[in-house]
Amino acid sequence: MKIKKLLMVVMVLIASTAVFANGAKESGAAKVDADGKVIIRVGAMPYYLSVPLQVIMDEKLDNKYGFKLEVINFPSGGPMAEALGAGQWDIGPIGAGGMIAVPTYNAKLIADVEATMDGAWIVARPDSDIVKAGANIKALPEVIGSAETLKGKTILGTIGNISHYMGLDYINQFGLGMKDINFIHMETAQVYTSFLAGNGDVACLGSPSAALKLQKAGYPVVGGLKQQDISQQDAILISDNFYKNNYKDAVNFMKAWYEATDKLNADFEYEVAMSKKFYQANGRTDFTDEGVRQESEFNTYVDSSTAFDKEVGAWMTGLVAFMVENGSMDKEVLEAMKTNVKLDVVKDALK
Amino acid sequence: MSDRKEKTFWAVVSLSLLTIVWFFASQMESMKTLLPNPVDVFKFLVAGAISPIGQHNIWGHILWSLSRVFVGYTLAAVCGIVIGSAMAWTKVGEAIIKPFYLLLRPIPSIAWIPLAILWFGIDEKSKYFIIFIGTLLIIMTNVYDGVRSVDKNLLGAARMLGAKENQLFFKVVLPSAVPQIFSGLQVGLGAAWATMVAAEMIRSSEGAGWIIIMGQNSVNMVQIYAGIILIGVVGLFLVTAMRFLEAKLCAWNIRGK
Amino acid sequence: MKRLKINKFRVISAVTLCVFVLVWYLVTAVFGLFPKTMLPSPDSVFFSFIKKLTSTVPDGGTLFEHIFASLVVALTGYVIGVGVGLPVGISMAWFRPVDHFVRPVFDFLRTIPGIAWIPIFTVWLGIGLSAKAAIIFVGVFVGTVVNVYSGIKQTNEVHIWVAQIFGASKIEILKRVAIPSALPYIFTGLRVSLGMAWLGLIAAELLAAQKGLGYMIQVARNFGRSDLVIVGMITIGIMGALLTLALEFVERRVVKGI
Amino acid sequence: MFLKIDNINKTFTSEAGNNEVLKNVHFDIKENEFVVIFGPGQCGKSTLLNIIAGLEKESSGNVYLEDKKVTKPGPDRAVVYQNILLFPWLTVMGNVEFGPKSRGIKKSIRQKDAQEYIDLVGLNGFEKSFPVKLSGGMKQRVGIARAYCSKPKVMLMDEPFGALDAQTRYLMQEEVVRISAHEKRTVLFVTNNIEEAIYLADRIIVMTNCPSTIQKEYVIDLPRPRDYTSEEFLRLRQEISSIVEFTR
Repeated sequence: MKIKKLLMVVMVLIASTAVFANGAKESGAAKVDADGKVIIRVGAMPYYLSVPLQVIMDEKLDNKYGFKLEVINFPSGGPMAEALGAGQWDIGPIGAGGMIAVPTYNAKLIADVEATMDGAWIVARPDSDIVKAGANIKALPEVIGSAETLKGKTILGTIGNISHYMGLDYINQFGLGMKDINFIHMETAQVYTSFLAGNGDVACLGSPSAALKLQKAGYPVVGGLKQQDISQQDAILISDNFYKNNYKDAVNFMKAWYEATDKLNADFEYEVAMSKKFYQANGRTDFTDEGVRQESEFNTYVDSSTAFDKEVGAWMTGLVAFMVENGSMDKEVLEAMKTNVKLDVVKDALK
Repeated sequence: MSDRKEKTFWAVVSLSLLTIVWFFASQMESMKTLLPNPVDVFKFLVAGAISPIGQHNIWGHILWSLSRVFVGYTLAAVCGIVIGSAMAWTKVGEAIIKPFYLLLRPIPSIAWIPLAILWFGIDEKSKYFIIFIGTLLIIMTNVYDGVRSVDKNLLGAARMLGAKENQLFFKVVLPSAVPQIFSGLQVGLGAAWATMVAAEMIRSSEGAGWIIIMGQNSVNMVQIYAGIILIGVVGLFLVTAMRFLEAKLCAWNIRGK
Repeated sequence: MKRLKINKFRVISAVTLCVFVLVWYLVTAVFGLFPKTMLPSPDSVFFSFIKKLTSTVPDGGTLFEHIFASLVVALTGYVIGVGVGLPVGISMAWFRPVDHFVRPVFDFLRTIPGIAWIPIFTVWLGIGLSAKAAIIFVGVFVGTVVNVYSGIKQTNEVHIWVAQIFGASKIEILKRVAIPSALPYIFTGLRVSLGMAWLGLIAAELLAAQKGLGYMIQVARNFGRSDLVIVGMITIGIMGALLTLALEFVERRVVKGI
Repeated sequence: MFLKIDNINKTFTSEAGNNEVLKNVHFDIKENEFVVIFGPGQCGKSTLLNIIAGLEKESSGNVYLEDKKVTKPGPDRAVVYQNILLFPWLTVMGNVEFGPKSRGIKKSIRQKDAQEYIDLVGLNGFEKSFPVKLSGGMKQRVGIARAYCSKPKVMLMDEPFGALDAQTRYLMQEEVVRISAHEKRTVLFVTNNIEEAIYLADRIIVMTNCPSTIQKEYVIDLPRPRDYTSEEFLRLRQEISSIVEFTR
């Protein structure tokens, strides 16, 4: 009887360690492919911020700069940040989801993606009193609504991503806080379906394509990152492990990245064509020609000439500071933001 | 044979009746936004059968989903039977496994998504894990009940005929638990197929669940309904195939259909 | 001798749990095989569990508020699901025409998971309690109908013949013979459906939420707080087990004779 | 002495109180003797049989088979139950060869053996069918064939025909006489049917009601095959039933 019991306990021990061990993070330097080129796993999302990757692939810039590009696609920032924590990709452009990757997974922020970015908007119902209240903030003429009309209203958004930041900044403009309104959390796609189906008074939309569609469907834009002068700047993050072990390859990647952004900024039609090609290849069925053209008009990439115009990572740090103040993240996180913004990779890339 | 013919006849009658009701409902003004026209949905499905939605046509999507269900399900079936019987047959096994079982049983498989990503990454492995963990607990329950409800007299008869203690499990307990195990496999398969949609919420660029999620991203109600019908039809097919298999393998069972 | 035996197995269970936590602790805190975010150590999970009892970071609610909100959603869906499932299950098993028409649709809908209904229920029922309860309803309804259907079908023919000889109508036989004899199955159905109600919780809270265990896990995930994710999962596990035990307690009290 | 039942007592203890079933049961059985344990109602006979088979523990006293104490079930004592207890997932052949198979006897030998007993009980041609497809009488024949096939020293038959209809019961009684003539074996046959007892037995042990003990023994030396209507058969039947107190 004794041996049987011992056997059972040992079995449980092995089983549980096996389960944990199986998932151990792949640490160590990046893998190398057949002809000796380093494979760089680049995280991406089928949106504006990742279009330069399509240029790198088409123009074979990865071969030119001595690395092999492998694109790993994500539906949104949340899973993409988690995957960085799990060591699934090395470097890549990410949006608000990056705010947790830098402090929590010790990822490094090395560059900003866009010089100006629009498309993340807040919309309301055309006949609502919010819209009738009109613009009431001198400094922000495009921000519509008022404290009285917004108090107690239902706001749809996703806690933990850009829509949450944008939504709360919007009501802060009128001196309102989380307690004064009814913030309902759901995934981005669900925000869109629920609002269209007549639920909620205001919808905060992080994804540009959904915002564009609602605007075209006649829902007036009452706020947004650009309108509230907190224009989003997605950032290029690099995993702690890749930064330590493959610094040289990161520099090569950034060289290819800037050559791609230079080409995109230089030719508007080329940018529209590349965007459409990238979205189609990654299974998006919801974009329209006109939508992509509008998107390329609003936004411009940071390219080799404008790399150091603005303070790199300023927007991301502002976002994290907001989350700390709002009680969603702890204070030490701010510290990590300061130390993890690294400019050396870009400096070497543009030498 | 007539029973199965009768069943399919009634299935056709009632499902077509449902579609007709759906058709008239979708014409009514008030229901316009709520319900897409079934004709569009079936057109979408037919179109999807030929030209691709995203990277595959619907057969490709179904195959992708079935591949995930197949791997996760077979793993869960094997482990479920082994762990379930260990839990039911040996007192020590029960003492060790039962606490984990009671704690994990009520946890829905979607709750595992965050950990699945962190442990198994974002590709197929994490989907297999989600389907595995969801199905394992269901199969384990049935195996546990099946092994536990073996007729003690049969054990007496086997002992009387000279079977030794260690032979009893494989010679008497397991065979007599087969009907219960099979019903567990059947329910498990239904659950595995349903969990697959959760698994495809992690990150997928193909699969029946992906069609619905993509439909939701672009608020294409026709695509959402098409996805649901696809999952329902394939799910129904899987369960009936399993029932057919059971009738074949459990011919000796009094409960045979 | 009997009393000692039970304790012995309780001890083994306790030992196994401690060994598991020890292995977990060794693998995470001591050897540091896994980064904190990938697999938090048991002590960090425990401390954030204690902290979460009072603090509202990051999702704006304490653990108790989340548990309460989840219970409300799950139990509403459960009550409606059983309330509709019982009559449908009974009539499906007892009246042939109902079986012919309802069963194929039921078998078709059975394999469709709660999540797939999210977009549809959002459009039909909005984003309030009714929509979330509807997601729970789907699972509970299936669980109840399946068990009640097999319960009524198991009624012993002999009892039916005897009742027929005494001139009882089909409805009376149902009331006085079929349902009483199906009671154990009906209770199994109630127990299974309660499990299903709880299993549907996360899907329901994916539709929309301000409070709830599923919501807590989602937000924790967005903030990379895998310790809170594990706290949420363990709480769901414990609450689910408690719910089943509570129902078993009620069942023992009510089903005395059978 | 071949099989010795030495002062067996059995009391079932439960929350509802103690229920004494067997009180100092004491008798011996010679080898290859067909002994019938006869008594009214359902009290103690099956328990005694289960104790001999080793499936039940006696409260006190001992059972010796060839002077060896009996403690747990074994192939030397085969049991045929009233509710037959065939393995539903095994075919007729599978059931009959179960005993030898568990004892690791080579396939060819045990299947030849099993076939012999299947033919003996008249089920030739049904080797491949499942129990669910057989009638009550046929299932009982498989039970008997299965018991014989495990080569027991003692055949313990616990009211094997209790659940059969009258015609099949008479038929099975003749079968048992025919088989036990062919397969010389010690048999302990429990029944509450007086005609069955007289028809089958070399010796009848009559037991009292609860708590049952030995009331009387009768040696039956009528020639075989016995005739239910013969005048000697009816006299014996009258005498035995007069001494047995049937519970009103």
